[in-house]
Amino acid sequence: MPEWGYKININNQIDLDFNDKKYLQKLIESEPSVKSCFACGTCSGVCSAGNFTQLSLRKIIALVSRSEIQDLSKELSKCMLCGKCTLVCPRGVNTRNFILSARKLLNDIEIAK
Amino acid sequence: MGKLYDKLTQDVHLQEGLKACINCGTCTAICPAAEFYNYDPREITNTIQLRDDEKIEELLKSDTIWYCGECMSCKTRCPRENTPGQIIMALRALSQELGYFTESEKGRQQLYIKRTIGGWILNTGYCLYLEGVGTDGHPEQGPIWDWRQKHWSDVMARVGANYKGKGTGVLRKIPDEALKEIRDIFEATGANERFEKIEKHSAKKAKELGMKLDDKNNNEYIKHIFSVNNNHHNKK
Amino acid sequence: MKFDIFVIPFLLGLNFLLIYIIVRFTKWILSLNTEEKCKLRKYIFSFSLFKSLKEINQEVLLHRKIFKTNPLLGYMHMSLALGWFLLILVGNLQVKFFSPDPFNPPHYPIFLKFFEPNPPSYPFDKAFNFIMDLALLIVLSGAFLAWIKRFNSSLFGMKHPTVHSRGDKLALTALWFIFPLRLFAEGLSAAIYNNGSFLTNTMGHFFGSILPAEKLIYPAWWAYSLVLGTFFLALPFSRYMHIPVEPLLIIFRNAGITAKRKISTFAQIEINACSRCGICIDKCQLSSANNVRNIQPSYFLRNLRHHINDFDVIQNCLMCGRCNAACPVGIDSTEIRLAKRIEHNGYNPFKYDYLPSINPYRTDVLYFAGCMTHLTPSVKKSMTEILDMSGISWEFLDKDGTICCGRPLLLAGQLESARVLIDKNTASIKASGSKTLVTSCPICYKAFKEEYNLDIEIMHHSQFLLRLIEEKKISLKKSNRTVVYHDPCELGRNSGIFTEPRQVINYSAHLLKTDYENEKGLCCGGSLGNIPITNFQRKKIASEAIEKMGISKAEALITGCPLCKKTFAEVSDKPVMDISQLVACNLIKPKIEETKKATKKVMEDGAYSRS
Amino acid sequence: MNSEAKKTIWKNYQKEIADDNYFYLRSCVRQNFFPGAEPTFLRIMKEELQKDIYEDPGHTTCTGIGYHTDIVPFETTMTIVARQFALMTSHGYKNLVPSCITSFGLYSEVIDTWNHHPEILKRIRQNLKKATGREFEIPKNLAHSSDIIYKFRKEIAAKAKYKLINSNTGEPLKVVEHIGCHYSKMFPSKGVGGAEYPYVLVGMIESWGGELIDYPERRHCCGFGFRQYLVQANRGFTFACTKKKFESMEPYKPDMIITNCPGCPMFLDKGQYAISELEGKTYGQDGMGIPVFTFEEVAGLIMGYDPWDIGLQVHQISVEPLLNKMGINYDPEKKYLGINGKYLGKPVSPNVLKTCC
Amino acid sequence: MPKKKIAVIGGGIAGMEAAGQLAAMGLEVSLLEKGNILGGHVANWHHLFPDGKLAKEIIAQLKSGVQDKVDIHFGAEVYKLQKSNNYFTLNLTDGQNIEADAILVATGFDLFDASKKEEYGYSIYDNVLTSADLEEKFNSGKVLKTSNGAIPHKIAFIHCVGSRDEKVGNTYCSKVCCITAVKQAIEVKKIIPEVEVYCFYMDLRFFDRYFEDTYFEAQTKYGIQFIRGRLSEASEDMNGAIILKAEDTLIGKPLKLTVDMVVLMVGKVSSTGTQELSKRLSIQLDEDRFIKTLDSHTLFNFSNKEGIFVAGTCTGPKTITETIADARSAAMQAASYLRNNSFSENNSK
Repeated sequence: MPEWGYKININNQIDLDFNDKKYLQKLIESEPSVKSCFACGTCSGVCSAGNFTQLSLRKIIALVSRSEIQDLSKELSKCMLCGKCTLVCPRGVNTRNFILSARKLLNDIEIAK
Repeated sequence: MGKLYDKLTQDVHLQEGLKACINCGTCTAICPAAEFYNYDPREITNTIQLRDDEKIEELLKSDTIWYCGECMSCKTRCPRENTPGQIIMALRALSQELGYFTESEKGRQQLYIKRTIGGWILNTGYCLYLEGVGTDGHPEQGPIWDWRQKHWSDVMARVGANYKGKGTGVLRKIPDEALKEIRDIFEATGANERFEKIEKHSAKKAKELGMKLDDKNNNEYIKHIFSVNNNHHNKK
Repeated sequence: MKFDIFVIPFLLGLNFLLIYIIVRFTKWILSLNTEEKCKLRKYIFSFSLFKSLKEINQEVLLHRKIFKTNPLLGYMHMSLALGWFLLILVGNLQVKFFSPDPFNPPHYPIFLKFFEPNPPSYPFDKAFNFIMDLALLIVLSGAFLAWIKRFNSSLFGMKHPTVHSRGDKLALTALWFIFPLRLFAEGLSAAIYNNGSFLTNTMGHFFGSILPAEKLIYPAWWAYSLVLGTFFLALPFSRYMHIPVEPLLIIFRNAGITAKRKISTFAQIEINACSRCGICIDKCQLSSANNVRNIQPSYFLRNLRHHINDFDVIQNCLMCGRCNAACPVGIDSTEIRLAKRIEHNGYNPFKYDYLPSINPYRTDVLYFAGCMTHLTPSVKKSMTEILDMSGISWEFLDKDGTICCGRPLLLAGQLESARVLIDKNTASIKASGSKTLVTSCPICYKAFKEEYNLDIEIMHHSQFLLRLIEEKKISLKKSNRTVVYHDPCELGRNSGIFTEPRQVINYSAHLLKTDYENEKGLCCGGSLGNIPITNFQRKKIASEAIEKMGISKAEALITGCPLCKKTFAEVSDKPVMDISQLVACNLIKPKIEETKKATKKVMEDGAYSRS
Repeated sequence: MNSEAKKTIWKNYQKEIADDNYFYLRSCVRQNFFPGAEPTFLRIMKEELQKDIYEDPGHTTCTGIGYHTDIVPFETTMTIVARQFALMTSHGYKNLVPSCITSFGLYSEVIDTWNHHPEILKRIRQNLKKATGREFEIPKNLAHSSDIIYKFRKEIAAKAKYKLINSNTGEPLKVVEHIGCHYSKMFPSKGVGGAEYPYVLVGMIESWGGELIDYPERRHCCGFGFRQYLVQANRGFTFACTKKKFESMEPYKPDMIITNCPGCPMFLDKGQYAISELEGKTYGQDGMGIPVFTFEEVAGLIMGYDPWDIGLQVHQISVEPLLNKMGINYDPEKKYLGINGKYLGKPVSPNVLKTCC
Repeated sequence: MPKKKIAVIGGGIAGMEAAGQLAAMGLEVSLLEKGNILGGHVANWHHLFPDGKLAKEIIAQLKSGVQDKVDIHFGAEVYKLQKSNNYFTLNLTDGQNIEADAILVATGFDLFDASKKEEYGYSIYDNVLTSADLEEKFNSGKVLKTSNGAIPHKIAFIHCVGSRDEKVGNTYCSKVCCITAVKQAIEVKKIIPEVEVYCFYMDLRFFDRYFEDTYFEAQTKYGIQFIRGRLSEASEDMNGAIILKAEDTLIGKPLKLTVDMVVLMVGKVSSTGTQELSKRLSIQLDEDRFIKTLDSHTLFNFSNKEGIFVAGTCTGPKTITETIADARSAAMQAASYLRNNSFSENNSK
């Protein structure tokens, strides 16, 4: 039997039927204003960290609202919490509290593992 | 507006493939490559539309443009009559033209394809000619393929093929004059030129990587590009 | 005979209290780390100990601080503390005078009038009785005020007094009754034996005229002893623990022991030293602007004392420090809050390995705009213009993007992560070899001052601008524009920089006074210290501050913090300017070609490009 | 699901298919993997339908796979295509019938490009003339060989010996159809029934007695993706696609799969083996696979041709259970015989996937 | 001087409003409606954005403007027009002839035929509805249920169906679908509070007053999820649930979602009525098949033919408010024209 040399690829697709929504619920409880994000991207535009690396809070919020939390903690760990995004958000989302809660949540999940 | 972009626009595939993208994502939604690779045809289309040469060069040197399977499902759905699949063809053509394809793992595979498919076309007139191509390189062809390889001509004859025969029929010998015409066309229309480019740039890359490469297909470099996979191409 | 059964409650209470305090204090002293211990030892055997004694006298007995802020309240506290102190002190002296034997039981002076109803005359007996009555009167006046305050605190200028727990209420009630009962008992005794002075006698005869004194006197002594006992028993578990702890706090503090970044012994002492007087509640703008009244030190510290970790309370604070400034006991509750946040949020630090190492040109003066300044290009623009005009050699450290100073992370409790950024910046600042670091952001300034150890001069731009003016590097024309200056929390109260900004303003405009200068400065609401606060609440704080400062009289509001500027600008109908803007627009420009040169450099720096 | 509504859509996509005089172009993939399929097709065309269908020994690959692996420039491919057209023209034919879906799509694309860019057509004519001295006409009618079978499905049904019916129960067989992506996804109007609900195979299934199974991933690519299969390192993609399709059709318990593309049946057939080896999963009854057929093979079967004449022995998934269901009489013994009854020996049986006999 | 006559073609809200206004201005108005009820599409709607007012209330209001003031012809279609010096004669299919000094065309729009988006499976998959179907269900007053009688747990609204889509030949935006989707999503949430609602959009176009607030409320109060990606393909699973494939373009990944019910926000297309009539009155259509106006800033009520005025959605998608306003201005233009006001001549030159 020759070596096959490959494995069947995993699906990259966001599967909303499969994703567990409970984390999203938790985050919404800890920072309800995140519900009003309309993905304008102002936060990503102004981001201090974004100056030096790929970091988009807009995208992070999108990922969370699809309950796509895998390797999100890596993304979140890039944030310096400087708070510029909070100041510019046209929908008054309390981004810092969102980030902090998300970090905490993901940290707890990792600990749980 | 940049030089690379201008080069792309000369390619009829781009003219046919890119009208004006509204970033709606219908292409990515049903793109098999987007499902199983870190790949987003919409983003690529948009990148080209932005005419940002820096980003385009990045693309030409990346694995990204080599993920597409050219099933062209994207063409069916686009509300603006774009065809990301054709945009990819233009990018791949340019990447080979400029020798950028050797900068990425997936791009380097072009040499293997050129040597096999390209070789068959020029030597046999068929783009596949599989006698002797065993399950060592194609395990998924399974035990039945081993059986067929073992009894290739017998099975061909049994099911009414005219294997290597004169005249018409399945896998007949294609007459030399026909083959000559094919080669002349290849010479006249730039295929040979592309073949040479693929060889030349691959040789350069093989040297760079310190790998052996000769005109056989069982050398280090060919084996490498045929099998290597850094596993960063899709979600773990 | 010097004993009667009714003193037992008093004795029980007293002994329990003394034992409790001794045990507690020794525990605390033992729990100090070696460094702190030797600090304390050094201090106790030094003259500066007397400073502490003076302070104890001023704060614990006379309540100087409260007097300053609120005389009536001050008097109330003083009368209770001083009066009671006198009763004890004089009572004991008195006993010394007429009873020969050297040892008297502790209850003897307290219930002297019971044991010695009609003593043989002794030196100064009249005087003693008089002083004792006077002291009693003082205490009673305090107690009386305390009653009134309970029922109508607004008379004492307190909008929102602390809502007390049951334990506190019990102790409080006990306290209320102690002195009226003493008066009652001694009064009755005076009614029978005519042994009182101006107060006890008069009151006594009044009681006697309406009550059967003989029948009531013994139960009265019982009652007096009981409430005393009760109060002593309740004290350690109530706010009144602050009475014994405050002197200890003062000594520790003066010995240079602090609560930096963790709930240390000192923090424990501070927590116990809070009297829940509630002064902090009215000072807190979350209370005044948003009716949030469960997070102020009064409650926050009570939580900690009862080991309640309410994270929302810990998080929901502007960290503006107005409570600290007002605290009569001088508790630094923000530091304690920070420690709690670190406990909660200080999990595995982040790497920030994506950050580049910035190597600026070597230069004398290094300018660090800071994240927030990049959001207010006008500040950035003014500073580059001024610095270029001044002709000094300077470099814009974070021109192409800021590595955050780390304070926002620290305020959120992510201390270790903050360190990473601190090291990053330290490296590039050191690389510049500059002698002076100038920043436009008070948040960064405080961070540079307290979290970094850069052995170079660190200045807020207001300080540096003043220097440029005084060294005639730049010259300003004084406009007749009237302005109001707002002290940013991080710059003023939290870093002690009050005068320089005002001096700079005086060079270029007319500065109007407000009721909220210096220490009293208001928070703009933009604070990075408060994490859960909503946008709406921030706006309310900002508008309230604007209104209180009375901007209407002025033509512009000047501040020294880009964050304050941005926050105020959203709600102010008057222009809000950074001090650097004010300077920039009053610069006396040198001759054209020089200006050209200067501006040209600015252009090359691309300083305008992101403006 | 309302199939009546589908019919109205099908009505909008009735392409014209010539009814005789075809110029036939073979498929490289089909010849290599299903060598019995094209002979079967021609046998039906000539013997059963008495059609004139001509093949020129000099026709070659259309370079489709080279083109879609991007080693062959469009210019070259167009000229090679032009040469195929020239052969047709030289024999006086106007109706082109490729056996390969990639070719079919490619011819459609080339013709479409020429319509949009006459200057390219002009240049290609020159290229061809210069290189081969040949001249050509664009086919009047372009139809895939499955279109032809579709056109004559009723005639075939009339002559058929068997139906797509379970002979034991009388129930119609549950048939899944798989259309090659390049059949109508690029040019919906060029395919019978369009891109979303292609009718070309459905028509055969219906008129041959089967019952169509529509399943969520019906439209998904088989996974070939040209370079994605050809290079070993990329095959994880190929079989991920195949797996997705089977996972999606599994609950419907289909009896068979019918395809019109030469490549897809190979991937659906061998793919089931690959998945069974890599992940231990099989999709057919009792550990076997779901048999996969080319439309020619199915047509041949119902005409009553010998399964081994039409080449079903080269399938990895055993076809016998289905043959039995259909009540076809055949000789299992003859499966592994070469010409004049020479026994060739049995293939090894796979580790997981069950094969029969 | 005899009363001037004007014929208003189309009994939708534009026609009714215009007719009412013209009558009020003392003209002799005949209102021609090919159907047998007034109100056009609005008559089929339940609640209206942005304030949830009942459609029937609006119709009642407009009716009061025309009842007994205007001569209304039901089942009346124009099949021929004659013009002799500024005087029109309209031959109706019911044999009558109408004479008029001017004509006001208010023939409205048709809803896009969703089955043209084959990949969405409308009319093929039982649980794929259009926005109009949903309004019908609202009107019926019955509980919202799937084809197999279950209460839906997940519902998806698909924006831009038949709008902004070259494949179906409509390149324009239909204007009202975004806000309608949000309106209906909220209504569904009100009926079934525990239902998960998703909106698939390309851009959200909340251009008008109160629209953005409705959107904000949908997000914050009703927790409706907005996914930026155009639906690419819908397929039915064994249980009749619909599997949706789109890209979440804010993330850049394909997305799969199975829902119990899909609502297609069908766009507005030029009505067949409009297109037929344009031939008969020989007035010009634009590329989008809506009637071409003399210009789009000031002369938007003038057809290319003198004496023929246009109002409402026959000149392109409009909200109800815009339609009413347009109808009023058309009535005013027509009236001033009939008073031999040279306004129209000058401008139409």
